[in-house]
Amino acid sequence: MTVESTAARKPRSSAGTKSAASTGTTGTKSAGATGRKTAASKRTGAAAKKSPGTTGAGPELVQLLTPEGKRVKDATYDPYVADITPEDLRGLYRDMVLTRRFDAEATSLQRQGELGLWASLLGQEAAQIGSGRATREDDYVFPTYREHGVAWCRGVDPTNLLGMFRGVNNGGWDPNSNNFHLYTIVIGSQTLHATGYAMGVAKDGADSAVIAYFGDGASSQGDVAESFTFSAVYNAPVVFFCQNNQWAISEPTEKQTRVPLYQRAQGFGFPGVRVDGNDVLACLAVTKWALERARRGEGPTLVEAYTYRMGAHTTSDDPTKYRADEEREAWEAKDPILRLRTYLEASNHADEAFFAELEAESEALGKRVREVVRAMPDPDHFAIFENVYADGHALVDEERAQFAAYQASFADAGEGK
Amino acid sequence: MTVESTAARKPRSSAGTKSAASTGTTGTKSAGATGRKTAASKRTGAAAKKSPGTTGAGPELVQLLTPEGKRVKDATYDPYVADITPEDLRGLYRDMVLTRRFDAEATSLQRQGELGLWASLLGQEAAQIGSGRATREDDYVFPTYREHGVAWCRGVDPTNLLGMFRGVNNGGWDPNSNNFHLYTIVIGSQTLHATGYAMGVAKDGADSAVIAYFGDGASSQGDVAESFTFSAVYNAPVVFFCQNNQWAISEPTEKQTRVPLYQRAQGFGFPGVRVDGNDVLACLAVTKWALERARRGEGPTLVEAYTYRMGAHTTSDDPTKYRADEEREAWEAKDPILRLRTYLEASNHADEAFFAELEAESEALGKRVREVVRAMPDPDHFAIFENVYADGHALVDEERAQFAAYQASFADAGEGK
Amino acid sequence: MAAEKMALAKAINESLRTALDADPKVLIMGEDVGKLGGVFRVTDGLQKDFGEERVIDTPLAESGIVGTAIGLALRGYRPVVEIQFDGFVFPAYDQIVTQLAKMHARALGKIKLPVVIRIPYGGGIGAVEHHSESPEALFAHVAGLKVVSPSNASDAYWMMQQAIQSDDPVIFFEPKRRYWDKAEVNTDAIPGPLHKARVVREGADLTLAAYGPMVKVCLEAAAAAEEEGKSIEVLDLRSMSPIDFDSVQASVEKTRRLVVVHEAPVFLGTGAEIAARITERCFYHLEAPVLRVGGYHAPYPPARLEEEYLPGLDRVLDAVDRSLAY
Amino acid sequence: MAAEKMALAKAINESLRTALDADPKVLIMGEDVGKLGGVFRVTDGLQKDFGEERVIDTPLAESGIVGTAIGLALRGYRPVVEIQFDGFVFPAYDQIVTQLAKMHARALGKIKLPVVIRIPYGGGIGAVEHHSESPEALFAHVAGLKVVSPSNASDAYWMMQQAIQSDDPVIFFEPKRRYWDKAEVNTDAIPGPLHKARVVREGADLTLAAYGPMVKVCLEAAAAAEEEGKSIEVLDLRSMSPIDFDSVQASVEKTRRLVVVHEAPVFLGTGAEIAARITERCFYHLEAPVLRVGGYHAPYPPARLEEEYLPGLDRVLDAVDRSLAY
Ligand SMILES: Cc1ncc(C[n+]2csc(CCOP(=O)(O)OP(=O)(O)O)c2C)c(N)n1
Ligand SMILES: Cc1ncc(C[n+]2csc(CCOP(=O)(O)OP(=O)(O)O)c2C)c(N)n1
Ligand SMILES: [Mg+2]
Ligand SMILES: [Mg+2]
Repeated sequence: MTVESTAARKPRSSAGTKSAASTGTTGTKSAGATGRKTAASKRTGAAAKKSPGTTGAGPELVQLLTPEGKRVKDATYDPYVADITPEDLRGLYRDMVLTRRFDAEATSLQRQGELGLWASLLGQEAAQIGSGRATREDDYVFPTYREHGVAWCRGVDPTNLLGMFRGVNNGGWDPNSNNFHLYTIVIGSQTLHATGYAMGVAKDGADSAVIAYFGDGASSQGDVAESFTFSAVYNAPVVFFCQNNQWAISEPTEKQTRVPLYQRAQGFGFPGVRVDGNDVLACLAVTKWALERARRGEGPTLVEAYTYRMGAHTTSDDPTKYRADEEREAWEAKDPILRLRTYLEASNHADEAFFAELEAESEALGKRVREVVRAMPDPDHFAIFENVYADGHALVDEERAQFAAYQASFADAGEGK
Repeated sequence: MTVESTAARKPRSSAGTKSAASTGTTGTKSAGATGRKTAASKRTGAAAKKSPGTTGAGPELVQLLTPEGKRVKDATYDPYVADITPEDLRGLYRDMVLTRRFDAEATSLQRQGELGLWASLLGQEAAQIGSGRATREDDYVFPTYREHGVAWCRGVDPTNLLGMFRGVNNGGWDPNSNNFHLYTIVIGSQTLHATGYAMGVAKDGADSAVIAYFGDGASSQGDVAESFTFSAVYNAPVVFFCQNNQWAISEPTEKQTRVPLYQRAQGFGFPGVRVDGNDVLACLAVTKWALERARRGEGPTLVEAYTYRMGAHTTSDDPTKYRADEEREAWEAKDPILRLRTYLEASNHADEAFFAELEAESEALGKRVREVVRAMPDPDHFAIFENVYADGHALVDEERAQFAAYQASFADAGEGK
Repeated sequence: MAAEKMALAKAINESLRTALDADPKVLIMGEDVGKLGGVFRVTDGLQKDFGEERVIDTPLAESGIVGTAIGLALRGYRPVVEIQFDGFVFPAYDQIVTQLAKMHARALGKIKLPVVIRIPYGGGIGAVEHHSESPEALFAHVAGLKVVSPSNASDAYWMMQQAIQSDDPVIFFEPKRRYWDKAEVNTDAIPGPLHKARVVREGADLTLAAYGPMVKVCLEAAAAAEEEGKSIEVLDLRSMSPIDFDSVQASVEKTRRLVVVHEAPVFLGTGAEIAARITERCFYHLEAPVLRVGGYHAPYPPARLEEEYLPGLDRVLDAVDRSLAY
Repeated sequence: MAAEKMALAKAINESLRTALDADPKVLIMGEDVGKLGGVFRVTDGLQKDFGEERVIDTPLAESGIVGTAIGLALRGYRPVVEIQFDGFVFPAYDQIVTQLAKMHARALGKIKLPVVIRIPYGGGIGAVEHHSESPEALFAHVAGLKVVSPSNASDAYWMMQQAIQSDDPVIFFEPKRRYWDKAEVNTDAIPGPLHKARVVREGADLTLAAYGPMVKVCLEAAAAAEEEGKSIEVLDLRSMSPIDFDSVQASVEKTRRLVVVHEAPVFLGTGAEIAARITERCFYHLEAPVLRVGGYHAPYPPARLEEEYLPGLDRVLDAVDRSLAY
């Protein structure tokens, strides 16, 4: 059943709106009376199209590893992982496990009061590690606030990601040291930064590519559409990587679109593809393909990674208010880590020792994260006034001085006693 | 030649950017050195698509009357004009002629200093009359600032349109008396108002439809994309009518999109169709089709009327700065009025008397417009403070009183002397 | 219901419920306002009781939310829009400033725009960036909008009723850190005018003027000052557009000293206008310049610094002392 | 080039040309800035000379323009963005306020955002709606932005040079009705600091402070007042963020009276902040309250009313008289 057809069948009635034209001050004329039917009322029109639904994994889903861990062939995308070694595969597995471990640690640190908030990526490890590992060192990444796995691939120290969630800074790492931009909270806005950056890459004559992450909810923002327009018109080397994790806080994807999101790209003149976001191999292959299109000067691509947010939106969220446990359970069967593990084991690419070692590494990572976070100092009070401007500003100077005097007055008062 | 392929072939070089990483403070690493080629570098990807160009009239253009005035068949859209009578055709012709006459009068009134500005619709008469005549009385229209022909179809007194161009008001007619909203200048914003209005129509259970006009330039605005999303998700009975007149002031459509605009709709889950915007019959048929889809609860449609702005953007604009005369000449051969006249004459649907009478009516209209405009009084000074709020506002009251006192001080001073 | 003690968030919920019940044209729109009941649960249970056609989960696009609300208002509806947090209103700013605010005037009064935009605002809840801002001055400067903020549950209930009944667009700033503060709400009371300030504590030596979350801080400061023998009057402004200057003037003519307190940055904050206008109105009454306590000219800082950034008891008392020292 | 008389628009054009020549990272972006040279011809000829890669006609989407300019700045470019008219900056407001203004602080200084946003602003040209507004307060209130406006061709040239060289985002308001006013521009001069006010006429009895288009009106008012024996000092503020309060204070300590003039609405306009702060700084010097002359709390009116709406000679003189009457 397609969403479009459901929508089309929806009757024009208004639950709770008892009287159509009762109290409004403007424009409420009862127009129905003048309606007339035309000869062609059953026609749906030449340009109308049948679309696959937004909810299921239709035939359009690129998959290289089934949920059961079976490797399946794909003539288009296999070449992008043709040279992958067992070591590479173990590397991807390790990335996912460590990312999940880090994420779990952050969640528990939030519960312990060490972080004010955490946005878990649980369930999205394959989408992030697959795409993140597809990037080249000189590529540039523009994340949302949930790309902990991508940050990992870029070599960002995971503890750097915790500052803003602890409330000691608003990001604060150097985006240029790993070509990984700051987390961006205002939904969709980073897609334009990525596009502009990519325009700059093209101007420089470099063959780097840029990748912008965003969510299914973000796809509705005007900024995202504008980034599609700009990147298409300037043929910018940018990959739009949409993690459709089925939910924007409490709203299912149907509240954002009635056709699959990857199709959005076509109308802007560039390709879109939907990939199984819980299949790390497929995410790697499709993202490589898209990044290489960008490098070759073929412009933007939209990749929709079809995945699932296994946890709450953030630690402040309570998903029991809006979704059923069964949904989560169904997705657990498609777990990205389990899937690769099954494949590794079945193909003898990893032995017990590997898994045991990883387990130990994982614990060590958790421990380190815990320790670093607990030791993270509160910022100096004067940090309020730092970096507001690069070249200084008289008002900031004035207020900093007033603040200093005010602070000093407490010291004086204390001394006085 | 497709625009996409042109863009894709564009080399990554930067005219005028002599040194790629010289003076920038951030992020300018010379990345080219780390580039590597992949095995699949010739691949263009499964999802890449061939698109018709944006510039020409491709096979996708719906046309019922050729530029030479020949009636051609179209199985899909003929039914929507099947019952059209010779009188109807003469009516459409009359609408176009009178609209053009009104427009010319306004242009000359601007030259005479009676208007501050005028935005001419010259060349777009068929798109506006065809679509305008497709609307039903209870439908609602959200125009840009150029829909003088649509206003005409809605029964708005054309002199009402001149107030804002004369500078005596910012619109000011009652949108609800003809279901024709005020002209909107902030590009694209009215598409959301139309969508919201249509959501309301659906809530009321009415079978009216809503039509939102916008331009090729406007298609880039985030608001337009958001209106596509909202209308699709709520299945709102709205028709998006884009007059692609090839120019957004000085920018050709290629600066807004690299594929035809009607294709934009698909990615949002509703149909898009391109119609010959200089063919009044085709515009009538296609718009009727789209409005009836809306009435039947099938949701939004995008209609791209492929037309041409024969004149300047506004009377302030100087198109010789950016476009060649030949382009205009080529489009003159497709003139919407001439085309229908040829057809009317060839099929003996109109005689000399009709044309002569129309000529006289036309002159009378011009005269009336001239007289009304010249007699239009300047607004009362206190109008500044009127209608800022519906329920009043203390600050407005205070400032109005101060203004009155200040005005009175001149009178006093005058009396004193 | 009559009189009942309830939290500020609950009072707004009740007020919305009352409005939905009373007028079929009232709609609730926003991100997550449906099943979830909003991230602060202000719309909790409303979709369940009034259905998806009246309590509408929207796509994630603020310009779209406000833009379609305008269209719904043109059709005769009365949308109450939720913006999830203060820092996320800006994508809708164009629709608010160029369309919502001006359309009534553009139509020479022939159409009305009864749209309420609810914005949980202000800091003090330890949130991440964009979740703690106070952008009210950016709306109050714009003609065509009305801007209000309740400081307590009772006002929250009644001001929301009045905002929804208003035929003008109202930007309704909700002091999010006071959502859980309880107060008596009498739903049978007859409320005063929406834009009138209220003396919430009488005093003789100095006037503290505030609104929204800072009223409580000012009341605490006044209580502390009393122990030092200073008699402080506290004025809850309630409305930032229009501002009830008459009430401020009356108070200042009595106390001769004024300190304005808000969380928003001082520079071009509402306190600037109050200082300018009251100085003009009370030039010969003022014993001290109008002082202002507010945020600094800096982005809202990370949570661990917000206590330093936000006006608190000590900073208010410091300004009181400075004023009294003149 | 050295010293030459030129129109303000031409001075900006020359300044952009100089910057494009000097630094390959400088880009010009906006709607119609290429072949057309902008609707006011401020970028005339630049695309012809520097190519489409440096002088970029953008899609019609202001948020996209500013958002991609931010990305280009992150890549090391220095974009100079044109917003076609004041009233069309609002679709970009979110990118300006939540991203451009805050990104340097968000990164703890590790990245810089050298983006200039040029906005032709103000009224007096008989235009239709949205083409005559003065929204500078809506930017000056926001930390992280610098906001300036030249009043004459020479400042236009030099302030644009300095704005482009600044590593901070600068909102550059161009007084569109002065575009055709000519003045001497010496391109070899050494300019003063970007954010410093300048005394453009000395006087003893009262200070008129203004910026952009209103400086000329104030100078005319001062000349008219002189004939009545009043000695008026005129201060060209030049910068609205930061405001050079030291210079205003110095002038007011001398004249003891201040009137601030701008086209923007008075309510929460920059004059409010100046009045509040100068009253605090000069409480014992002021003989009269700081008075303000500006637009009303109403949408910018249709052209045939703008003369009544805008501060003109008579309204400024009226305020001067009122101040002197204290
Ligand atoms: C402009 C804006 N509006 C609202 C929000 C509040 N908000 C934060 S996350 C979120 C949902 C995002 O959903 P999606 O894009 O699917 O990303 P996900 O969180 O699922 O990864 C919302 C509404 C915001 N951050 N920015
Ligand atoms: C938000 C906004 N930005 C810029 C402008 C200035 N402007 C007025 S018309 C126009 C071009 C519009 O082109 P298009 O949408 O194709 O409509 P057309 O004028 O061709 O009918 C521009 C840039 C505006 N009115 N609104
Ligand atoms: Mg999501
Ligand atoms: Mg156009």
